[in-house]
Amino acid sequence: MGKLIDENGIRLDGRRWDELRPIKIEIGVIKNADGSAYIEFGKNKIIAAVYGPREAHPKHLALPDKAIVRCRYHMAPFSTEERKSPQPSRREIEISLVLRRAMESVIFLEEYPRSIIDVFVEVLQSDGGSRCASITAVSAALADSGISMKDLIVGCAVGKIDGQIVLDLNDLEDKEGEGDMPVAYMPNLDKIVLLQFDGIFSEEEFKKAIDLAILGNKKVYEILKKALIEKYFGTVDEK
Amino acid sequence: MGKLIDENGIRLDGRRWDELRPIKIEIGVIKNADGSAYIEFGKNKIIAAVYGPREAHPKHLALPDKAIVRCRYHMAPFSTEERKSPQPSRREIEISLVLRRAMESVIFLEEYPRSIIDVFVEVLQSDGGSRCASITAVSAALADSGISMKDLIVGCAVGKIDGQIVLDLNDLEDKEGEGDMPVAYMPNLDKIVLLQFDGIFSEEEFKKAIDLAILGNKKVYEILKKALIEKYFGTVDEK
Amino acid sequence: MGKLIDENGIRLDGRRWDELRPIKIEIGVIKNADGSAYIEFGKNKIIAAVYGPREAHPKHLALPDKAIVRCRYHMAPFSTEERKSPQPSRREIEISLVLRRAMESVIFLEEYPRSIIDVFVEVLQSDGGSRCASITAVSAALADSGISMKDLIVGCAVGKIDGQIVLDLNDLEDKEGEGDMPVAYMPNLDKIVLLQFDGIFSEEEFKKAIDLAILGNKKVYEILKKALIEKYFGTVDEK
Amino acid sequence: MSIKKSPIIENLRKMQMIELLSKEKRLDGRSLTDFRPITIKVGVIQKSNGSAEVSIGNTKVVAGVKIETGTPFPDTPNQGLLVVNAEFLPFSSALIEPGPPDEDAIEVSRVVDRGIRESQMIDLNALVIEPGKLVYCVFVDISILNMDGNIFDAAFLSAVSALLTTTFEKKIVKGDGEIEFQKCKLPTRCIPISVTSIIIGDNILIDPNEEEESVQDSRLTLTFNDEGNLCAGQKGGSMGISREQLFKIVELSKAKAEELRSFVKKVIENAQI
Amino acid sequence: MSIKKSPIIENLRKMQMIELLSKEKRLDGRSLTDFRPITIKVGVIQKSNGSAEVSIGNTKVVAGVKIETGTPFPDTPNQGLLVVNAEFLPFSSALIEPGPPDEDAIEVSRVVDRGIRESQMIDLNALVIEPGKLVYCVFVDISILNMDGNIFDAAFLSAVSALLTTTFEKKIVKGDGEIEFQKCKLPTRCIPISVTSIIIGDNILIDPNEEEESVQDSRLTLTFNDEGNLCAGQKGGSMGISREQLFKIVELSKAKAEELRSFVKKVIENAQI
Amino acid sequence: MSIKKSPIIENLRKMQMIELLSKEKRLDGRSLTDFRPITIKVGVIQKSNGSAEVSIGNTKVVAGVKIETGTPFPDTPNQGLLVVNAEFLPFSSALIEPGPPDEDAIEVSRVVDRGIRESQMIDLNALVIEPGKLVYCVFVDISILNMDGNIFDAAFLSAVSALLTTTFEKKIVKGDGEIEFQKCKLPTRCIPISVTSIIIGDNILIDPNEEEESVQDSRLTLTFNDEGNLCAGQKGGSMGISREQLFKIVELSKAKAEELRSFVKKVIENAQI
Repeated sequence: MGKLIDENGIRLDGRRWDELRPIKIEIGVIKNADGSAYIEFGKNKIIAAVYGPREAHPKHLALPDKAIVRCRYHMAPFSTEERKSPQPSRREIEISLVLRRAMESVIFLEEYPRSIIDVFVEVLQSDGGSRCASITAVSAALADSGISMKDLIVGCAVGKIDGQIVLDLNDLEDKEGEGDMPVAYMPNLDKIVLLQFDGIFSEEEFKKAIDLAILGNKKVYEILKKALIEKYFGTVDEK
Repeated sequence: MGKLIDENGIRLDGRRWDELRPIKIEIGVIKNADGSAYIEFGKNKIIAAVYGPREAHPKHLALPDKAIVRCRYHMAPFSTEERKSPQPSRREIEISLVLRRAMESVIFLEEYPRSIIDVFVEVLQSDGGSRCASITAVSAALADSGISMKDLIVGCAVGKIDGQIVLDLNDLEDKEGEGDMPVAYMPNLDKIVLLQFDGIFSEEEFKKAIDLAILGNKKVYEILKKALIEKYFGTVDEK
Repeated sequence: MGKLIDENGIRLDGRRWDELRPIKIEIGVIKNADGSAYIEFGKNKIIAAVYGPREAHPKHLALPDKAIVRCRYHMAPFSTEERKSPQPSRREIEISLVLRRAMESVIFLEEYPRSIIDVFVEVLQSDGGSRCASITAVSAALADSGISMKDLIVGCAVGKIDGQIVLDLNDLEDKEGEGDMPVAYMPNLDKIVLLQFDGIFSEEEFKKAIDLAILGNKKVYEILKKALIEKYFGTVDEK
Repeated sequence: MSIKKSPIIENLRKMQMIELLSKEKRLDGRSLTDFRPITIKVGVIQKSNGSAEVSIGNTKVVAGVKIETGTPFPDTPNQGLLVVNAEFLPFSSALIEPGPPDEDAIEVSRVVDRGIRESQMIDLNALVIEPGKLVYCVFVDISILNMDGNIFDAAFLSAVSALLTTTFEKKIVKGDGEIEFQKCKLPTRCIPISVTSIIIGDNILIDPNEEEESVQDSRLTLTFNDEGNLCAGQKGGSMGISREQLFKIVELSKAKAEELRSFVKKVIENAQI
Repeated sequence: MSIKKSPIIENLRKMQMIELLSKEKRLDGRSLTDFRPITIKVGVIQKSNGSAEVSIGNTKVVAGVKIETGTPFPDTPNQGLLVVNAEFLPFSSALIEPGPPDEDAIEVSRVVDRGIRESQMIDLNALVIEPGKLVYCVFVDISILNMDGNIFDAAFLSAVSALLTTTFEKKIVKGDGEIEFQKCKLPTRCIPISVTSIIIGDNILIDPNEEEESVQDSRLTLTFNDEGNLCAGQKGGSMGISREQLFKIVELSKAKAEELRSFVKKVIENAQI
Repeated sequence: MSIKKSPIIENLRKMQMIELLSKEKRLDGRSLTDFRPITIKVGVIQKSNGSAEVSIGNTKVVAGVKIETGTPFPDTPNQGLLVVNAEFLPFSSALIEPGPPDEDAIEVSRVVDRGIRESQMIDLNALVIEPGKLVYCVFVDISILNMDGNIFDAAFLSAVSALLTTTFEKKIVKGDGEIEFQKCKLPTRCIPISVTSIIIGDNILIDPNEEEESVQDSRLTLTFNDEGNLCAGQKGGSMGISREQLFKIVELSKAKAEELRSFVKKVIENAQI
């Protein structure tokens, strides 16, 4: 019996190994943006918004045959346990980069030559798995903006705690656990578009983790789909 | 009897409630500039200088129908009691902004499309009321440059010390007093173009303060006019 | 008898007053660059590389009648006794400036209108006289790039230790000595293109120092010539 | 941001706005002195010590308070610290570029800071742990989520609401030297309220939206304390303002501040911190 | 750097590359899983505590280690510090501009950092002088001298080789309170190795050169510890990757990491630090 | 600034200048070795510890000295600190842009710093309060108000004049441990003087104005101490200089430095600090 999973296989926050934290997605939260979404993923509270495609400015940035994607992932100073300096950290710069790459993999960039698509993510409150929650929010915001995409992207981490591969680490599990692996996924094209990890994984564990991440991502996808349908076609439920 | 005004209504530096500190204005002190002025206002020693109207550079800053005004208010490292870091502080950035706005209100911007007017203020020694002294110097520098203006602008603060509304706070009165209110004014158009304040003012006190500021500004205006006339038309007095 | 020169006139590292430290020059060490060179000069280990002439970018930098030279002298964080912050220091900025000026004196800039020539120097390990070693490496890199030059430039410091003018100070002599004078020289045009010094020199000492620097620079020139000839025409010696 | 070309408002629309103003009406149907609908949600960021999300019409901001320990300024050894910082998030408007705070963000920070500081809302003297050595530092960070005019009042309301609902773990040194942490409310003394108006021609409009601000002559932000006294003010805009207009704005704003204060009080009471 | 126009590879050359790939061949004659020739020289910077110059084909980097003293993080009072920093020197490619580290340099730093940290290569617990107060700080600075693809593995190899040959003057407090400095090797526990592959179409290419990277679909950098377990990974590139491709890359890379580790071991043994 | 297009001097004017030079005359009527009129006003900034405004022709600078306490460098525990900083104020020339100090401002700072430091003008050993812990730090800030050539000498003169008239409140710990503050002069030992010349063709011009600098081949700034020894030097300009020219400049400058020193002495004596 480990310290993060009890003898019945229950994690400290009451989840089983393959359970996600509660997720809530709201579309169209930033009036001025061309597309936007708000996600709560565990204690993560994140807004993503999109401007564009718009004319590249300064112009020398523009590419003749496709759009450029710019991405800023940023954490509000009050989003973390200790106040975070407003200046972008190296971590935020790296996450901006991996989010941008994921977006480049899914947008039909060739449809928007000489343009820029700006993607802005603000983490109002952070918890484990914030980059995965962010990518899901960005994907929702892109869908909301009407930009052509090959698929949606969803994100969800897996990890290793008490020697076991489990889905969707929270902050404590991320900190105390043995490994964390954020994965973003295009569910219809069945491709992984973001993958990072640290911690020790045997080859078997790695494979198990990837399969669990895909499983988790499919669940996230259902929630995202539901939010988009609710927004655009309405539903029985009150939102 | 308060600590800043004695029983005879005399302030620590010997002034009455409606008296200005000594003011000295010199026009044309920076040879290379298109217009310049030096002001001593109490212990304030400030140079303002203007370059322009000149071609906007980089060009994308230019407006098709009017000039852009840029303004930098900066304090020399040796201008304050403690050495000031040469990097612009948030206070300097804010004052640059309010000075710029005041200038935009008085210049005939439409006469200079696609141009930039650069206004630079350097505080060599600071005392209470430096932004008001600065605006007077800038106005003098603009006049010296020949740029078309609707009026002159003069500046002069009022404040509250020992519960009384008085004109033109010095450093100590600003620090120890109950309120400070820098006001800049176009004397011929009879309009207030800069107004900021902090400290507690009742509605009545506020009105009294504004009226006193206008009074003070009219006095500053006379001094500014005299300096400009001296410069351009000569006078009996030796300068 | 001083602390840096013994009674036989021998310096702490075994050299006489007019002896250089060992020098090794290798041409063409950076594959991607248009020209490059590596120099070991005492314990200095320095790479210089050149890109250009290439189109000026941004274009407003370009001059209609000649090339612009840009220069960055930078020290690796591990190049010094104490780790050096990667941000450029004021010293690095000044050396970049004096290196650039030296280069401007020797390149036929008029042959490359509207172009930029970028010169980058990285000090992997620093010792006394690093700016002189750098200039020699830059000159070699420029020669390697095929850019038209009026002459080569070589660099070599002189200094004053134990009251005596000596050639080519090492780190300790620079630190403990009474004066340091980096000199760069065009050997065929017989002109000094870089000169800086600090420390106390009488007029006589100054003249002696300059003459010694010229002598030293002529020795460095022989070594540089040999390295270039080896590179471009091959030699009997194994490199 | 400020020296960029401002978005072109179609001339027609502007003429319509000015025509309506002559009848004391606004494009969105408000009277000249009406605020747009205001919502305040407190406690939205659980990891902060206090927080509030405020909407005024489509303008939306969120403020979070963090309380940490720090060193007091040498000249105020017996006072805690207050740091106010505002950021226009890059998605708040099509015109914002990411980057360090520009002059507009700095102006918002400083105007909010002065209103809170000059009203003596926070009892900074109660935030000292060891005089001259260790004090509590109150960080108020304001993120502007969506811009549709009157950022000043939205920012101010969010800061005030967040501060009014701020709690923190206070270090108590007991008689026997034992240290205990005790959850406390931030010691506040009043509810300062800022009210922003603009002038267009002869008209005074309270709570301008972005379209209105784009044709403003002047802007004025006034902050009032509980007694109805002014405690901070800031003129904006690039036109002069007459003494008479100024005094009229003071009267209007004072009344408006009272209304807003009652609203904030109700929100805070319901929040039951 | 990243959002610049990538250098145009002539279409012909690219078609040739892809045609060759269908025969499992590469333009430079290598098989898909071959590394280019690797050279490692250690001890190249005498003023550093450890250093290594690494070439993989025309890609060339140098890493230097400096050990200084510093304050530990409050939450790890019993651990020394590791700081990894990479810079693309401006002469390393025609496309690099001088300036503070951009996102690509930061990514290299962070991927190398994670590989070293997660493999627990350095025994940070052995680098404490006074718990909570004074520890050794291990700075690994990586200068990229020439870019021709696969910067990640070159940077990682240089960092690891430099660390394996790092020595420093350790402060020893003796029983009688006397202080002595003693030259020590940096305490290391394993030799982590990173292996980078790219995917072009259905092909997996290990150790891509720049030309190959310029047409890559995806990139994957995997780091392995001595036991062959994965300890860090980073996907790059702007295309998705399938589960099957991913698993195949893991297998290929694991084998490759073994080979590289043997090579590094030999180099270090010969270096006789 | 440096890589901007230099202001175009009409060719005619330049030809005229060169023709005049052949007769050893200058456009402004000076002989080749004349300085323009120099004025030095000390004590102009009362809030500083020392200050001086210096004009050389139309070139105008002001220097202010501030003395504060700080920590000495670890390798010079028994020395106070000297920090020299120059700024080209944006109104000093139409070509200056506001911003952090560029390479030209840094060069001025460093050349002035070396001249003061190497001449040992300031007795830094007398500025120690507690060895290794607390020393006085002498900040010399130089603001360039108007540029018309020979910034170096104007900056140097202003710094030296400000330092020679600097006073500060020195902390004295008395025998009984009581602390007293006593107004002291900054301990100085000599009056270093810098002299700047330029070379145009075969001519050496002392104290060049901006027009002359714009066609210079080389520039040379030499600093001399009281004994007439050189203590710092800096070549500028983008052309080589011959050994013979160099030696001639040294002779000329040495004589000129003597003259200037007498002038400075007189100014300081009259100032009666």
